[in-house]
Amino acid sequence: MEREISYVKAILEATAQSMAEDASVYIMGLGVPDPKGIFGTTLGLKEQFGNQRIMDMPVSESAMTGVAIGSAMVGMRPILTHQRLDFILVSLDQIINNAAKWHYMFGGKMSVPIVIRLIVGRGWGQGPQHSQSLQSLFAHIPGLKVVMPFTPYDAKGLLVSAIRDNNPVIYIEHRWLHNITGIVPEKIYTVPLGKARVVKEGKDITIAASSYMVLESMKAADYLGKDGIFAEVLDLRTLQPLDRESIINSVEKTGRLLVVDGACHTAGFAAEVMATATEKAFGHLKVSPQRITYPDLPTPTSPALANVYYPRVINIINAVRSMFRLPGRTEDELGIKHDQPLDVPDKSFTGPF
Amino acid sequence: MEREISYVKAILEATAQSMAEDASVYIMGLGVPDPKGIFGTTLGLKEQFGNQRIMDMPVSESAMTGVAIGSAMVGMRPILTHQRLDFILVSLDQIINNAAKWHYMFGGKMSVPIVIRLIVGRGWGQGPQHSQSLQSLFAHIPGLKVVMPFTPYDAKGLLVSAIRDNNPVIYIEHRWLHNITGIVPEKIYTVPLGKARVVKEGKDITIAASSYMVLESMKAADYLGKDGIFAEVLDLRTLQPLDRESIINSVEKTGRLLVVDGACHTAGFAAEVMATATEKAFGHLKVSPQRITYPDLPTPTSPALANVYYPRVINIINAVRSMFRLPGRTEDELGIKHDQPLDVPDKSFTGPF
Amino acid sequence: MGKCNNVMNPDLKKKLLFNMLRIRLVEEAIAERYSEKKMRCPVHLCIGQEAIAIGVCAHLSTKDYVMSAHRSHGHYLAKGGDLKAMLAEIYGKVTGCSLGRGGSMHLVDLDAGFLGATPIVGGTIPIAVGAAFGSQMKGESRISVVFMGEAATEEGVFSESINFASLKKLPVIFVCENNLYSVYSPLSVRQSAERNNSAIVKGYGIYTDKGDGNDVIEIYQKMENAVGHARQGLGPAYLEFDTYRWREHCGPNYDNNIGYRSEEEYLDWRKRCPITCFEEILKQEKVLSDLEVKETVKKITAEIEGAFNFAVSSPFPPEKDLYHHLYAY
Amino acid sequence: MGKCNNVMNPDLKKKLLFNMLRIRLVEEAIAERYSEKKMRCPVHLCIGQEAIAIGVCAHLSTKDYVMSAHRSHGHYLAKGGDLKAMLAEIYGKVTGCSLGRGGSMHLVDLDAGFLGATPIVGGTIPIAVGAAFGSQMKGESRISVVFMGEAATEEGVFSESINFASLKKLPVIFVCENNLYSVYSPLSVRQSAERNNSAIVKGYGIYTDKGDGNDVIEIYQKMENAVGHARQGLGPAYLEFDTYRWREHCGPNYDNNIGYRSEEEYLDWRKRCPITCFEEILKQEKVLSDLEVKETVKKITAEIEGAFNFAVSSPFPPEKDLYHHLYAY
Ligand SMILES: Cc1ncc(C[n+]2csc(CCOP(=O)(O)OP(=O)(O)O)c2C)c(N)n1
Ligand SMILES: Cc1ncc(C[n+]2csc(CCOP(=O)(O)OP(=O)(O)O)c2C)c(N)n1
Ligand SMILES: [Mg+2]
Ligand SMILES: [Mg+2]
Repeated sequence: MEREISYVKAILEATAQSMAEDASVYIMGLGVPDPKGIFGTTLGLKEQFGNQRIMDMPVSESAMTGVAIGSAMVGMRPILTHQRLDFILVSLDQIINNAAKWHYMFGGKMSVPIVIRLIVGRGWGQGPQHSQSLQSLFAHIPGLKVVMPFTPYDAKGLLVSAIRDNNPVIYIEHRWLHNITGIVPEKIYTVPLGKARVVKEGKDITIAASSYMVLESMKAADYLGKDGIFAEVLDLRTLQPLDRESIINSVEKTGRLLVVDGACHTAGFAAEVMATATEKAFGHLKVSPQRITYPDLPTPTSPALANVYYPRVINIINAVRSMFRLPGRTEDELGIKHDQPLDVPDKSFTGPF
Repeated sequence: MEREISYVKAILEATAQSMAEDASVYIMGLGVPDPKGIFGTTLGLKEQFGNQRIMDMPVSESAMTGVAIGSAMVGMRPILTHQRLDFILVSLDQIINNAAKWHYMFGGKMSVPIVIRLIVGRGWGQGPQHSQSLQSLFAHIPGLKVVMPFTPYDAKGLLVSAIRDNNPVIYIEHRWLHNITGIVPEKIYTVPLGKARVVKEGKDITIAASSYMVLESMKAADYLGKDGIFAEVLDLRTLQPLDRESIINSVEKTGRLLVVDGACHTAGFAAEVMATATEKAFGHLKVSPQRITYPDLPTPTSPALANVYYPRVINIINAVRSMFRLPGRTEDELGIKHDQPLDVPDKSFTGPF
Repeated sequence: MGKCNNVMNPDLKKKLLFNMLRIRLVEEAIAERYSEKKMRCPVHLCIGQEAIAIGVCAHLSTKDYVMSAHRSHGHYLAKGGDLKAMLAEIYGKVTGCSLGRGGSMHLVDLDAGFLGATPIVGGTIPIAVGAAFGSQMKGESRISVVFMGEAATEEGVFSESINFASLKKLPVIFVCENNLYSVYSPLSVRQSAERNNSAIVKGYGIYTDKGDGNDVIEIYQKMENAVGHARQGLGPAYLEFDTYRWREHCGPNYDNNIGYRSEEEYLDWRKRCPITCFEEILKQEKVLSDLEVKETVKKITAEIEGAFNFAVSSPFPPEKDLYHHLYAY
Repeated sequence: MGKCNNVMNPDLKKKLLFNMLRIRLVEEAIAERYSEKKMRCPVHLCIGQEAIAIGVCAHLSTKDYVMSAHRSHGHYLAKGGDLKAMLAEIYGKVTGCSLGRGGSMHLVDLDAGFLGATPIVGGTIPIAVGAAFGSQMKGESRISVVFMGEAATEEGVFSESINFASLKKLPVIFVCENNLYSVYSPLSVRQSAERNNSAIVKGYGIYTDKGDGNDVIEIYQKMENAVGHARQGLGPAYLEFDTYRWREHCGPNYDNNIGYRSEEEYLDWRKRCPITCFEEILKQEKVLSDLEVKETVKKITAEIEGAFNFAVSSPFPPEKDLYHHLYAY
């Protein structure tokens, strides 16, 4: 019952179990059946389900997205993977003009049950074209669903839901979550799309985050707790449809909101969460909602710059502290140590990819 | 001095004058030299500047965007046009991965001075794939500049600035502004990128809008004024870089903010404006900022649905009224008449495109 | 005109003719009524190009899939799409094939195997390939056909789709209607004179053929070969047919006066009308009588009249419909 | 190996050899030091593929433009890119050619006419075409060359770029290095066996040629013809060369053990090493002595050592640099 597995294994298991229960599910993407198996998330599937359902493809993301859509329209349930989110940009026409709109624009006559798995790169010099976080773009397109699981439990449950869902679902993984572990039931199960989750209860401030930023927020909340500030950490999990109710409930309780979004600042998803809270819970706000995001810059490659580019725990702590009119603290003061370089998530990550 | 010309003519004049002053400027796009000349915005240029600089192109938007970028890198200043914003989606990789990042990711060694003109369709059944407003997507990409002129004066001045700017500029026109007229100086002049403008002063509430929505907001402000509510209408003009100062100044003065954005709701640009105001002017806010947007739906074709899809003056009026805790009014009560169908901007617009 | 037509069943020939005629009459009726401003959406009429839709679809059953782009009325009708639902769609009515959300540029009729048409150039090409791929995975024996204008071959997704179809030997047939223009832009500003689509597509290992797009018999025969090829599991085919759009790119009018093409060119092509030329031949062959034509026109006209009445008298979608079908459940 | 090499100037031959050798030694030095974890960015080494960069760039002056993709070290160096700035870039230093913002996948050297390399597959192809186009508009007489892997020909933008280059008869040369794999994916899962890039590209009206990518003389000669063609204003060319990447797709190691390709295949290609084979020939021809090779290796090694020292000892960009160069002024 209390089995712990990695995020990667959780994705693999969700895929395998979904494919076992539904013969119409197939997965395709560059390198899906290769020896690395998309960072391990597709390893062994080929042996279990064969080359037809576990397939590589030409480096033609645009057409292959259309192929996925067309096959979904006639009854298949494709999972399309991209090893970096950045590669999806060549196929946005198919996603935005077709996948997202097909059901609506043809009056509900057809549906497009596809899952597109995107991996956000970070660290080890992934640089400007291999580490973009464009969740806000997808969340702005009506007809798409957008999920960003943080725990292995959710990685599995949300992927199963995404595969069973009759709509195009953008499923965004963060490379730095791949190796984290957590309790994951062995049986197939679902986590509903469109529901946020309070991952840590608190009464003083709501920290709303998604994906890898939830981890950073939880660490920050721990430190804050030591100083008597009890933060509630809300894992958004799904950006579209957004669980506005959970945001509002939490903010009504705490009266404060910090949004931590792993993406560039302007017109990022953090703004949506802030707007939702002010629109609906204005009377409960004790101070101005704030956000922590990446700067409005492409991701630089050099670790010297990337380390400044990405906000970290200390930035979250100090943003919260300033909302309580408390002076900023340093990492040293708080005893925050970095036992490995800032451009890797853990020791297992040694590049180059 | 007081010459009035249309928005279309203003664009045409800005283009012609920029081409006359700088031999490196050229314009390309589907139909640029054709008899319709991009709704008249390129008519006569071919005769003046020749086929080389006024050029048609293959229906290959992705490569042609790359071609524009490459030519800009070696000293040209291309203007690329798309008759509908929706067509740009096939070329987003070139815009996001290359044009936006080139200067930054190569350490400032090269620049990409291109202008991409996009026309937002509306009305006469343009439907789901011919009337998208995706300004929020572009505004989220660091390295791009995004302008949305409302007046003919700004259409000319901002286009001249965009052409002279050394960065990729997304210049978004709204089809329903093409025929409006206004005072436009004959000489070449610039309107600076990155500056909003108060188009109507007021003390009670700030209505921040862009492009066609400024027109709707001004009409609403007129009606509101009759009932003693004096709205300040702020034309954002540039979304990226955003003139946050003007937003904050106005909100500090009025204490209220309604954002009117012609785009879908979730993660739309309205959220950014709201977030900016609450972040920086929270203490001045008397009520919760609100927004008017399109619903999170693809644009339907049938006028019966499109007429409900697009918010109009009465919606703005009532949103403001509710912020003053005043009851809603009907169009009839206010004497708002529609002397032509709601799916056309004026009598000159008779479809089909 | 196709040489082998003597050996063809006269009933089939008449069917081809009358089906072309039906498309023509529908399109002309739309053109005529467009100025009433009740059809409030862009329309791309296929008058002059009817033979391709008919010659191609003659080989397909309702089980087979067809997709198209912006100029799709003919393809929809040739595949057996419901005329009433199409006209109601153009009128923006709730009885339209897409419940009024799509208009002329978004036709669909699943019962007829018409999987959809959308106006982003090239957009449906990979989707049709995907339908063929899904169908192949499911072990079905359907053919998928995608119609496109020649400009769609300039979009990169066309080449990508051709490559994948060839790789998987998919039963998909790409039908290109080369009408020389993309909106008002002639081929000369978009493709070099040396470009040869057949050679390009053959380079991907795909069966290709091309012919006269105004000769329904030639089209019928070339499609017969292509379909045979695909049904035997030998893979995709690419067919390109030369033809000409008579009216303006978008809308009901003629536009030879505005300068992008000449009246002579238009008249030249008009002389080669796919319908009247074929009608002449059938009459010469004594397969067809004036009376038959007259009666058929009458029948079709009545059908069209009825369909327009249906469309015009149908209700608009109610306001609350706006919010339906964002997501599938 | 190229038949006509007897007629070629021996100094030129040696230059070609030594230039290949220099790339090889640089790449091997990177591979060797990569495990120190100081080069903290993905690297795509071109060991085994050096001949193409050298044979092609031998015909270009600094005025001509070159662009490339993820596997660009060889192209950058062959075009005359600054070695120090490249290594500093890989080390993330402010003295790097992109000030440290780009790393191995974003090289540039404007003085050398190397306009840039980026890792989105196919991404730089239209940009190189655009550089040629801009250059043509300005009345200059430069050639633009874009290097790409064979997988890039699967991206739609490749076909679109070829079409436009042909339409405008641009002086651009597309050089495809076909090393059989895209990451770990063999050609067989990406292209049908019947696919023939030369035929495809010829179908667009473009001059094409192909050859042995491990034979620098053959490459040199084929490029000579292509460049001549382009410089005469006859338009673009597409050259495809077969070759093989020796090490893993990304990173410093060998990976023939992981299962996507066989050790035999690798050894077979290794036997055809573009450098040692050519060295053998030159020695047989008595054009080259062991001593010369030894001395050259020594010289190059010293240069590389110096460049690494430069890179390692250079400072990282200061924090505030992060905010520079978002916009150009
Ligand atoms: C991606 C994209 N670019 C541009 C357009 C505008 N457009 C609509 S129809 C059309 C012409 C297409 O020509 P062709 O494919 O030859 O079809 P035809 O109209 O001649 O039947 C164009 C360019 C579009 N709809 N989609
Ligand atoms: C659009 C896009 N899709 C996928 C990738 C991932 N990717 C990086 S290198 C590469 C292989 C490309 O193969 P090829 O062009 O043959 O070059 P090679 O690595 O063999 O030199 C791929 C698929 C990418 N960078 N960009
Ligand atoms: Mg055409
Ligand atoms: Mg390769």
